[in-house]
Amino acid sequence: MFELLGIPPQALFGQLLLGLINGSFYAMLSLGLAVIFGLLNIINFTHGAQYMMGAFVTWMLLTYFGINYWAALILVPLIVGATGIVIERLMISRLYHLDHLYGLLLTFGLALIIQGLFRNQYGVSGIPYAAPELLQGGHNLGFMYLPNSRLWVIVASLVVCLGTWFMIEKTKLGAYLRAATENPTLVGAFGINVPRMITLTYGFGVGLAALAGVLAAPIYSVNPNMGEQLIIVVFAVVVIGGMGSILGAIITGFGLGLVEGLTRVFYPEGSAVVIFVIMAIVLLVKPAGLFGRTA
Amino acid sequence: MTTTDTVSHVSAQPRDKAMGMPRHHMMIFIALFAAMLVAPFVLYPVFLMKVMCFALFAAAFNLLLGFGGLLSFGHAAYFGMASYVSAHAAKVWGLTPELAILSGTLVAMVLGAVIGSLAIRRQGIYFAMVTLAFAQMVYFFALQAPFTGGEDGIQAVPRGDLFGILSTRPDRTFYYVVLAITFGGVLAIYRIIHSPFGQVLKAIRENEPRSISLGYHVNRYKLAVFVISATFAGMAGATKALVFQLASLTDVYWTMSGEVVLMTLLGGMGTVFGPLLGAGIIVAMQNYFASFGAWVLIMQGIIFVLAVLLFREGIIGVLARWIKKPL
Amino acid sequence: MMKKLALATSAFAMLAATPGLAQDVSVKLGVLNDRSGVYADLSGEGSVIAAQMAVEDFGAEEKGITVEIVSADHQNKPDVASNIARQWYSEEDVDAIFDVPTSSAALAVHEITREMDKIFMNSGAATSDLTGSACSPNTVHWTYDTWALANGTGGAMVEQGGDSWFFITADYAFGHALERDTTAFVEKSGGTVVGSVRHPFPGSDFSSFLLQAQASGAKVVGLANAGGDTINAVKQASEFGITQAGQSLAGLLVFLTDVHSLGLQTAQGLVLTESFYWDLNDQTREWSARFEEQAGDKPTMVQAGVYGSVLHYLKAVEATGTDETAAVMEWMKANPTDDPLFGQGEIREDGRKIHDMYLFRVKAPDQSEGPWDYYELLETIPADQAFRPLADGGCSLVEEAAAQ
Amino acid sequence: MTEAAILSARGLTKEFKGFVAVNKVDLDVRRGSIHALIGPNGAGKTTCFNLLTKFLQPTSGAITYNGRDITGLSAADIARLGLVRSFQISAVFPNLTVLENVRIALQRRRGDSYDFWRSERVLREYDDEARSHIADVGLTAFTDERAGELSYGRKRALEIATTLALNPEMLLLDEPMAGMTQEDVERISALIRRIATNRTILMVEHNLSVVANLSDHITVLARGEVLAQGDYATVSKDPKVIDAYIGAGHG
Repeated sequence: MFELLGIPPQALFGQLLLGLINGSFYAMLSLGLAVIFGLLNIINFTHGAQYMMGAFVTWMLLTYFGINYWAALILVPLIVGATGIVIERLMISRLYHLDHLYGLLLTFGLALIIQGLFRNQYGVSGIPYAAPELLQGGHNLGFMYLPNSRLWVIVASLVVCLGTWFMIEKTKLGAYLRAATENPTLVGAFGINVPRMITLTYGFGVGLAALAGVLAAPIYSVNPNMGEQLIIVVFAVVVIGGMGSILGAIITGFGLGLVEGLTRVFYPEGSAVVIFVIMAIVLLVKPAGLFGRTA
Repeated sequence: MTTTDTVSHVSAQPRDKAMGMPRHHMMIFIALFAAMLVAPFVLYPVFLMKVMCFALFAAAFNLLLGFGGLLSFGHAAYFGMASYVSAHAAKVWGLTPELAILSGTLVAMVLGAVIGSLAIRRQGIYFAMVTLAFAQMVYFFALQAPFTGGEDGIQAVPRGDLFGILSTRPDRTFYYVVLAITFGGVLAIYRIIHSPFGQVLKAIRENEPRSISLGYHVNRYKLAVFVISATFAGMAGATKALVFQLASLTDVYWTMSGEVVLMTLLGGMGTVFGPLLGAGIIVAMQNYFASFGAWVLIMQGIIFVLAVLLFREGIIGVLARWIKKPL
Repeated sequence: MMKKLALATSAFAMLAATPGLAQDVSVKLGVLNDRSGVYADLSGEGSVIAAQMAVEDFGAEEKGITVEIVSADHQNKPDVASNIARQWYSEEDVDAIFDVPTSSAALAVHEITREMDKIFMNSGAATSDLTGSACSPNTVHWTYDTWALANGTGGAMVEQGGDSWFFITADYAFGHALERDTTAFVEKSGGTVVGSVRHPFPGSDFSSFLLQAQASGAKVVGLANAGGDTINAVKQASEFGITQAGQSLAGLLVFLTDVHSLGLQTAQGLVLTESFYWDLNDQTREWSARFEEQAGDKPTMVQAGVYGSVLHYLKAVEATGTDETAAVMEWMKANPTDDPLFGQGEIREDGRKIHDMYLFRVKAPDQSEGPWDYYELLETIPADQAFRPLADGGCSLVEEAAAQ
Repeated sequence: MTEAAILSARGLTKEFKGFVAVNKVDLDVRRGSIHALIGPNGAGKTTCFNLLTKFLQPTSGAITYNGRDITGLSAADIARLGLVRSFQISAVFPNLTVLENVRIALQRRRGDSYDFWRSERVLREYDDEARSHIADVGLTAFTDERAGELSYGRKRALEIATTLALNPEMLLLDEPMAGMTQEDVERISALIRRIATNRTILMVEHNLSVVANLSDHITVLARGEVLAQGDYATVSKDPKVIDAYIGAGHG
């Protein structure tokens, strides 16, 4: 049996697959950030909290209303997306004429509030959410036991990411969106309601975060702090990828998940910082990010 | 084209200056100093020392944000790392308090130079994200490095004897040392703002491309102000370690970075006295509402939102507008 | 006003001075713990309730002891804890501080208590340094410590047949210490450690570490972490079918509330060590039922420890007739402890409270007969073996005593 | 390269993600002349201008200034060589006073002012000189006003005063007349002509009457390439130029 640097290939494949799953979350979250950033020009610091809300609302739907996971996949992004729309209308929309930093500060404050409210209500120990029957169990792939719930995350996030990419790059709606990103006044001149488009875009980005939360609920412990760690890593992912393209956000997300997975095998102590180290290197070599527009 | 990271604020031009400082500024400084001299006889000295450390921290941060136009979301890295180094120096190396604080400050300066030189390659919100990410890296380092004591932190740090003679064990004695350090630090920051260097900084904040076209190496200025800000943040953190006689992960965690942003925003960014007031309010809030648990977090969030939506100039900024004088 | 009243009663008491009877001391106890964070469920308000129950059960009022209890949230931050402790001692005349989970916060309070010469009775924190290298004449460590947990889980597991181990360790000092201590016990009992992996702290995704644990073929997967990390690891272990495939999962710092939040479906088969469980005997059941009426949940060992330590402290105050630190501390160490929750025990000169520890296994859902019926007792570790021997801790108090 | 050229570009090219904004532009600006860069919308004038001032890095091509290759230098370094640009949108420091605006330029003489330990009082030595520059553009009455509060035309005047305070050898003006009233246009035109006596000026300008009036030499750009060069009379008669302007529907 051959080994690669002392690691049996089975273990390596297993770790790569797991890296891909992590990457799925990075990709979905950085995609949402990229879409929002593209049109609103703000970094949505609330993104982590909205991801957490997604997981919590999934749990609430099941616990209080008996609504199952599959329905939650549709409902939760709509519900959390709607709260995003309210936030955009009531608060963020007042900041567009100001420096973009205020958007960051506002969403940071909102993240603190949301997180604090959930902490008060549910504590921080975490709440269990049982995976639906279809996702329980798993497949023995020979080199690893792959739980169905994880397999589902990869499939679902690939579908969502590619769907979003297709919508933005290949449809007319997406074309307007891209044009509005480049030049809002021009699109306004085409008779498109730009403010409404901005609002819906924010809702859409938040919905993506919430969807990632739904996918996370059966896998991770549902707790109020689940987003705060992740969001900082996703920020680094975004810096590495650059905000240039939707596809860039997706590729960087999945790619860094894989890199992190590999680090866990070869140098587990470094797995917490590997993404930050890559960020430092990218900043040195290609400051605009791998897919970012120069200038 | 480069974008400008201008943060709008008040800065009219007073002409009634005494010794390089507008008269009303000097009067406020003197009043503040006098108040702080007697304060420990009225209020709990450790609480006051905490306020002063955070006031210096916020003033250092404000130098970067309010006058350099750079929003760092990772200032906890310098504050926290300096506090570890200072605690380690005092406890393990047995250095006197002034040397312990100095060594913490120097480490913050070096760290600021390293992170700063990478971070200034990106601007605006990217800059904020990069600083945040690097600070998180420093946090992981602090968590894992053997000398920081991981989650336990460095405990039972001796304050030692100032210059090897004066024992700073009693809180009241150390209080005046802290007063000297923080007041000196704040005055130094004031001088930096009002130096030829500070003048160029303001120009960069106001209009970066124009400053470039006038021949200023904008990135070098940004790096310089970043390093200075990190240094003073480190000074505050190093002092705090000796006040509480401990250094812990709290000081290096990202919520600490958020808190200093909040202090500055609430007090008034780009003002001289705003960060000091903001630090006082937030520290008092944390102190007296400590038993409310997560509500403190929620309140901080609400203050953030209200400050951004309703009074972006901050408390001191609004006051300055009323009396039509910069504060 | 309060003071005047106290003076008046004191004068009265002096006249009618009968030893052992009404003696009018007033003490102020501070319960300092986590009321909003990870440890809020296992300490928090429940610990305050436990302290009040101790005061009532002791009958402090009838015995002429005025007790005031204050409480605060230290948010698991050592600087917040140290700030509150300082203020309590110097501004609010608090005599003793109880509970204090989170090792870093506990060490901070420990140092300030020593500096101010008050009393600290820790129940919530794990670090065995409190009675080891950092030991202090002012601290009593009541409920458990890392040594006891490692000893219980590591040693007893091997005796139960789990003789090969793989560790999933939180990559910071606390995790490393847990792994190191447990490894020693595993090896001492004739077991082997086949491997270990360090995970970032805090971690959310444990799948790749669990995969490595699975590949190692070890009989026991030891989780050298705490709080949210342990919860996540256990949850994902169940997802990857670790226990179903025949490996045992051993939590080195797991509390009843963690099991409660995981649910039996997920946590079943987990092995852990605690010093108290509500369902141990009639006395614990009776007390826990009363506790549950007020708190809504069954008590954890930390809350039980607060009850026990407050009770013993009050006994000392009654016996010595003072709240003076040295006298109270001397009495507490000189006299055996006895309470319904931990039974009989003692406080050693290094401050370590000695009692039995228990190795439990979490029941499967179909074995559980009702709410909170979670544990199956595997083994009782007798008090004389449960804690680190006095000589091994490196406590300076012990050396001084030996030198004299 | 002609002997008299102060600034030359050879094969200057800029690509953005496959889109070529400026394509192999050759350009010579004669010393002491007023040179105008014109062209219809989207011709690449501003990109070209930003390349010459190094606010953009060219994809390929070379730029020489006074015979020295400056292709690799930074924007700030170029300014230090005496090649100073202005901006389309008025480039003042809005929260500084008019005096301080001009003083920022004069302060450059101290080298890079990193002396953060000194009081800004040391800058007072420049006050007199700054006032004379302010007087030159007729802003004496506004010396202590915040620059942000000036009218549009006065901001442009302040900008020119600031630029002149550097005493540059060559000025690059990016649409100096954009958004000005007719009265302002005349005042600034006169000012430009006056400062051009011992300087070279390259300007991008939309207002063709200004170009006709001021410039000695004109380069016409279209779709990123040089379409025609010469004085106004030559260029305005060039059928390609007429075609480009009419084709683009712009005059």
